[in-house]
Amino acid sequence: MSDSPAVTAHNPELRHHFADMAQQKDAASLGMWLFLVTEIMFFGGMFCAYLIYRLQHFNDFAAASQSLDITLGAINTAVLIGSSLTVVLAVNAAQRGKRKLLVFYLVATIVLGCTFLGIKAKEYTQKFEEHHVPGPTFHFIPTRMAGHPEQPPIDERHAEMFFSLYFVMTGMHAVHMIIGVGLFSVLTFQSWKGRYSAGYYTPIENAGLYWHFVDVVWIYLFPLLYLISLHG
Amino acid sequence: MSEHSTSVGFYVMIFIILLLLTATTVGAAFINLGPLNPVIALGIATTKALLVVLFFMHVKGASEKMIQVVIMMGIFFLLLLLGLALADYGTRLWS
Amino acid sequence: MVYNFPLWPDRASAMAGNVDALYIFLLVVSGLMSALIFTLVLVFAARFRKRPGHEAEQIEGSLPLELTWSIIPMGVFLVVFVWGAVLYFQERTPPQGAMEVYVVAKQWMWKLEHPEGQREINSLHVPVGRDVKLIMTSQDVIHSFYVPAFRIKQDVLPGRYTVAWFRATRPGTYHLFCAEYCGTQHSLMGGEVVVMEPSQYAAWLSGGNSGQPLTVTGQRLFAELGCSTCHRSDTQGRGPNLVGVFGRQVLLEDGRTLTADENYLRESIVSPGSKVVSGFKPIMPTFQGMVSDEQLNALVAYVKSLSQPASKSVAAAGTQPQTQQVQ
Amino acid sequence: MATATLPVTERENYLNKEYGIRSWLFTIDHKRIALLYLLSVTFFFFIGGLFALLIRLELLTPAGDLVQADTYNKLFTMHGMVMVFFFLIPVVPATLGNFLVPIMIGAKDLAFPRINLMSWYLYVIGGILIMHCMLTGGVDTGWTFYTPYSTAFTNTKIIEAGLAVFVAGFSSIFTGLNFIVTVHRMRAPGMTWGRLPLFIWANYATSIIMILGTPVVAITIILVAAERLFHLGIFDPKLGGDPLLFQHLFWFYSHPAVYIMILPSMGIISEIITCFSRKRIFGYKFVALSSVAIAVLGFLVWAHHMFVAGMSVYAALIFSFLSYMVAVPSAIKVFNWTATMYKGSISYTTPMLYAFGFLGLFTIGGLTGLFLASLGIDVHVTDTYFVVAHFHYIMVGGVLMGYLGGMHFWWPKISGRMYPEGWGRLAALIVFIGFNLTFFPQFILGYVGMPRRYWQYSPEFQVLNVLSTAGSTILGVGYLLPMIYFLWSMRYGKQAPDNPWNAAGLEWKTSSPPTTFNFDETPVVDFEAYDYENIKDTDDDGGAH
Ligand code: HEA
Ligand code: HEA
Ligand code: HEC
Ligand code: CUA
Ligand SMILES: [Cu+2]
Repeated sequence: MSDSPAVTAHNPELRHHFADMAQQKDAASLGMWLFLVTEIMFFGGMFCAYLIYRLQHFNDFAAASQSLDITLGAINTAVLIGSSLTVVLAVNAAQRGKRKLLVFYLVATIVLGCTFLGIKAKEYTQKFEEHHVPGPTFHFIPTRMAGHPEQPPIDERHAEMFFSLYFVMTGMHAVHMIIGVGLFSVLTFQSWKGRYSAGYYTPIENAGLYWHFVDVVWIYLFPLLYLISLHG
Repeated sequence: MSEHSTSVGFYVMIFIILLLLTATTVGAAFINLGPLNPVIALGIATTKALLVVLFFMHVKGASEKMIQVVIMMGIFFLLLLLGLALADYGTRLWS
Repeated sequence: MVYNFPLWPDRASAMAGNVDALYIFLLVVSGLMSALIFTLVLVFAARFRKRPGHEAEQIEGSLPLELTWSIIPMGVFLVVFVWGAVLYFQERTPPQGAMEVYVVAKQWMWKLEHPEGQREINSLHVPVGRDVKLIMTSQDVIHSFYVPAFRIKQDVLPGRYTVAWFRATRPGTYHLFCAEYCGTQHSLMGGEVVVMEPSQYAAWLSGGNSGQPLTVTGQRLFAELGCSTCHRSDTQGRGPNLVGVFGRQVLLEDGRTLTADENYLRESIVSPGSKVVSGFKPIMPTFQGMVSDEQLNALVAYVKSLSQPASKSVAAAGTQPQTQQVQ
Repeated sequence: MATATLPVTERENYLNKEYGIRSWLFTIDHKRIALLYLLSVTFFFFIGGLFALLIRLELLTPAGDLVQADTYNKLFTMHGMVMVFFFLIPVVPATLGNFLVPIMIGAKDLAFPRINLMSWYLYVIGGILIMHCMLTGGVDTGWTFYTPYSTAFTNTKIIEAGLAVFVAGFSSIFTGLNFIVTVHRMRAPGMTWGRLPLFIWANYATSIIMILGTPVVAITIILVAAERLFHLGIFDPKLGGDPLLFQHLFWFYSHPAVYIMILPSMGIISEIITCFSRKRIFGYKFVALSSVAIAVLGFLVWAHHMFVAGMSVYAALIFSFLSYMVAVPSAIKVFNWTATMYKGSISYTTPMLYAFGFLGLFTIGGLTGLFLASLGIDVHVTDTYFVVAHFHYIMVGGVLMGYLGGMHFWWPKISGRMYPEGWGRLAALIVFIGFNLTFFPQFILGYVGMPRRYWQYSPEFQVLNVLSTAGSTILGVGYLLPMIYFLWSMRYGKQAPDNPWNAAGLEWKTSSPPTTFNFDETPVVDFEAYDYENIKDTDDDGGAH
């Protein structure tokens, strides 16, 4: 059944209040995009805070930023981009009605998503051990002081603020990843059961959009948090 | 409407470009270019984001205008938030 | 007006009249505008009421009319905007040579300190006719210094200075309110501003339990905290010479220039790394947490006094040699 | 529902199709969800109103003799929070909007009926949280949550209240999203953008604000909670942060939010004035597009709440200027409504009386907004009762009047019954008088210098405060009346015809109450909006005597 051509009029997935499948699909995709716009603004609030504080406390932020692990960050970027690829291939498989391929790519996405989260967890643990987690145990000695004795002393509070923003931003991003992994798990199960076909795969497509969006957020987080302050 | 079975090869190509850009941005970060560093990093990030949005999210080609309007609206209001907030912080020290 | 039933606030500062003038202008404009709209609505409602033999006449709209009632209000708005902005800049720019009172707000009281060292709580005595500049900070949450009779209000923030000023024009006692919600006793965090004839004020000054002038306290702290080891009044110190910094354009290491105001001095002491003066090494230690808000005020007052013409400032004259002594 | 026991018509409609609590709690019919919202929103209105009455009672005397200072602070905080987030923001879109948006554009339902139901559940969860929060101690920060008081000083239930607002916020995001998609994708054949009723335009513009603004306040709440729970330094100056950044982020949402409140009511007014003047709206395009203009420009002015907060004077200039620009589209609307009445055939039904009230009170509220937007004046009147009067004039005098007008206007459609017209007019009059008595004195109080959020005040302010308190009791009666006679009419009211007002608009072309899918067959629209030229009016004013 997965290969049956798109039936518009009597598709069992057609909801009562839509005229046809095309209208239903258009509505769903517009809805998804609007939701992504709300997500832009949601992350936007944090980007705004980060931007302003970085401009205000440039040195402290730079020093704190340099304690992040660029290698792990870069690997994670690659992992996430990879998962975006598997998602788009999953959508492609769904379009072509290839059930097994679809399931395969969905599982691959979940695996990559979990890898990302695993690496993130490792980074968090490192931060925890270095006492870079804001709170009473927070302690920060800039690493570069050794090479550059001329560097201004660091205001620890502002370094702490960098880590506050780091944790909130990557944390909210991770929450979105977790939600995404959950979503894909459900979709994998449903795909396995043969719910999606070339005639109806909107949920896969929309979950894909969501995942790509989360990827885009990371595409900005990575340079902003890890990269742009190396010479600060 | 979206009968756009873009080939698997095409997606893989985009993927490889994205990886290359990631490598570039990491590399560029280690060269001291002064104020250009953030500009380059954000420029590359925006290129990557565009690739994802246009090709992975199928905004190019398949989608209709409305989706593009929606995206532009999101970006516009984000810039508004950043811009007007900066209007305060940027001018606080003038006097 | 009935006693104790005021419909208009006292007008006791130089700004008050100006604010009232704009307010009255706005009252007249909006009065006319509302009158126009209410009359039209009522007249239409009466004249075109539904009755037998009367039928509605369809009218599509009219571009000229739309333009008229967009552009005319816009013009009025522009006038009000410019007028309000001019007032605001007057309200926000303290004149040179004002008497400076340091204000520290905390839940739920106002602590005020006169340049001569008098301290007051919840009341402020000022002479009539003299510009008074308030340099304010808070020890906890946001408060707001509000004297309705002067038409001034300014939020008072923790961690930085905000500034307000007024020139009292009529002797009397006026309300001082806290206008930004600050917790349980917000409504009790008030007091009074007592405006006195200059002679009375002088008497009050000499009468009270006067402490040391702020600048003197500041000078003492300047020595005690070791500031003077780096900041010397010649060019030999490891830090910049602080004589004359206040009010000057400062060139920073990262290329920005800014005017050294109270907030800049404060930040230079609390967080010296964030704005490094060009040509100096960032070696100044932070005094964050080592000085209280009052001590900070004293230090700032002292550094400022170094920039006042010697004749005007009592403290500065006596200071210079002493700074040299420390060297 | 009382109607459940007494079928209104012989025909099947959305009310009598199914019975039982489950048929309501699991319904995905937008009309039933609208009624669920109506119930819950009304509940919160009375909660908020109860707090208001206690506030006014306390302020009867200058001394703080009725309640403790802490209690008073919690009262106005909970009043503001309940009224803003749980009443005024959802009130029109989620009730009348939910009911009418699909019908007015000729759709069977909203685009995402299940998300619509989920919105209501989110609202209810938020409501339960806020009720729990109130019953176990409440919050005392003011509805604005200003830091660092909220993050480091108060020991009341910030997190829980924040969570409540957060959840309710998502409810409104999903409502907005649903509306936008519905308007774009579900219009009946022939229902072009140029033919949309102005109520739809207004809700569409509102939805834009909802989806763009609400997420920002959501993340701001998360940051506040994080700072409070984990001492993440973001806004607290002790931790190196800047409290003004909180204010920027908060007002980035909360200023546009005031347009979330007013725009749908403006939409209602356009419907009522055209109907009872028997006229096409004057300048359809201008009224429609001014809604969108307000929605967009509304995002540019947020920092006019911060003129004395310590921000840059130059930024203050920008924001003051832009505040005046956003007033222009409001002015356009007011003038167009007035012009619509010209040469009309005007009847004084209850909805029309509310529309008159709206025109007058919104104008006064808006004009005093211009005072506040003026930098020089705002320094004196900010955080005084002048501001309190300003926003009550718009929110109670404007939005609430519009809403009540709309409820009367569409009640026959919603319930299938007429409300008693005489009582309706009486209540409208009482509300108008009580309202002015309550809030007009507050303008004077504010300019004389009484700060807001004051538990005790200086004795010379008492006379005006007594007037205000007196007014609020009258106002309370005015609001109770419609409650009573609406309930009464569900059982005893005259049966409503399909189109009691001879009004234009698709909603009047279906039965009263409508069937589950609104129309027996999808309507085809071949007429302009407010086509009163071609609708014959009878001498019968619906239920009017
Ligand atoms: C629905 C709610 C609503 C609406 C629509 C508005 C509309 C406006 N508001 Fe208001 N406002 C609030 C709700 C609202 N406000 C609330 C809740 C607060 C306080 C929050 C808090 O601190 O708790 C507040 C506070 C507030 C402040 C901050 C005060 C302070 O704390 O210092 C300011 C300052 O600029 C302001 C301005 C305006 C302006 C310019 C408009 C304009 O949009 C008004 C436009 C309308 C008109 C102008 C009337 C019609 C026009 C004409 C008839 C034209 C003819 C006129 C002339 C030619 C003069 N408002
Ligand atoms: C939508 C918004 C809305 C609405 C409708 C109202 C309605 C009213 N408000 Fe409120 N108000 C706000 C929003 C609103 N308010 C906000 C945002 C604040 C700022 C809060 C802050 O500072 O943080 C505020 C603050 C505020 C204050 C200032 C408090 C202070 O600063 O110290 C006052 C004082 O008079 C007041 C009064 C009133 C009154 C008398 C009404 C009346 O219109 C209410 C009339 C309604 C009734 C009287 C209910 C009728 C019911 C009964 C009679 C039955 C009794 C109850 C049961 C059966 C359960 N409000
Ligand atoms: C170890 C030396 C040292 C000590 C001790 C020191 N400073 Fe400084 N200070 C500096 C240097 C170096 C600079 C210039 C670089 C900078 O701005 O950080 C400076 C800059 C300043 C400035 C800004 C001056 C300008 O020209 O803009 C002020 C104000 C200041 N210090 C005040 C103080 C005060 C008050 C104290 C004592 C509480 C103090 N300093 C203690 C070394 C010191
Ligand atoms: Cu201090 Cu209110
Ligand atoms: Cu506003």
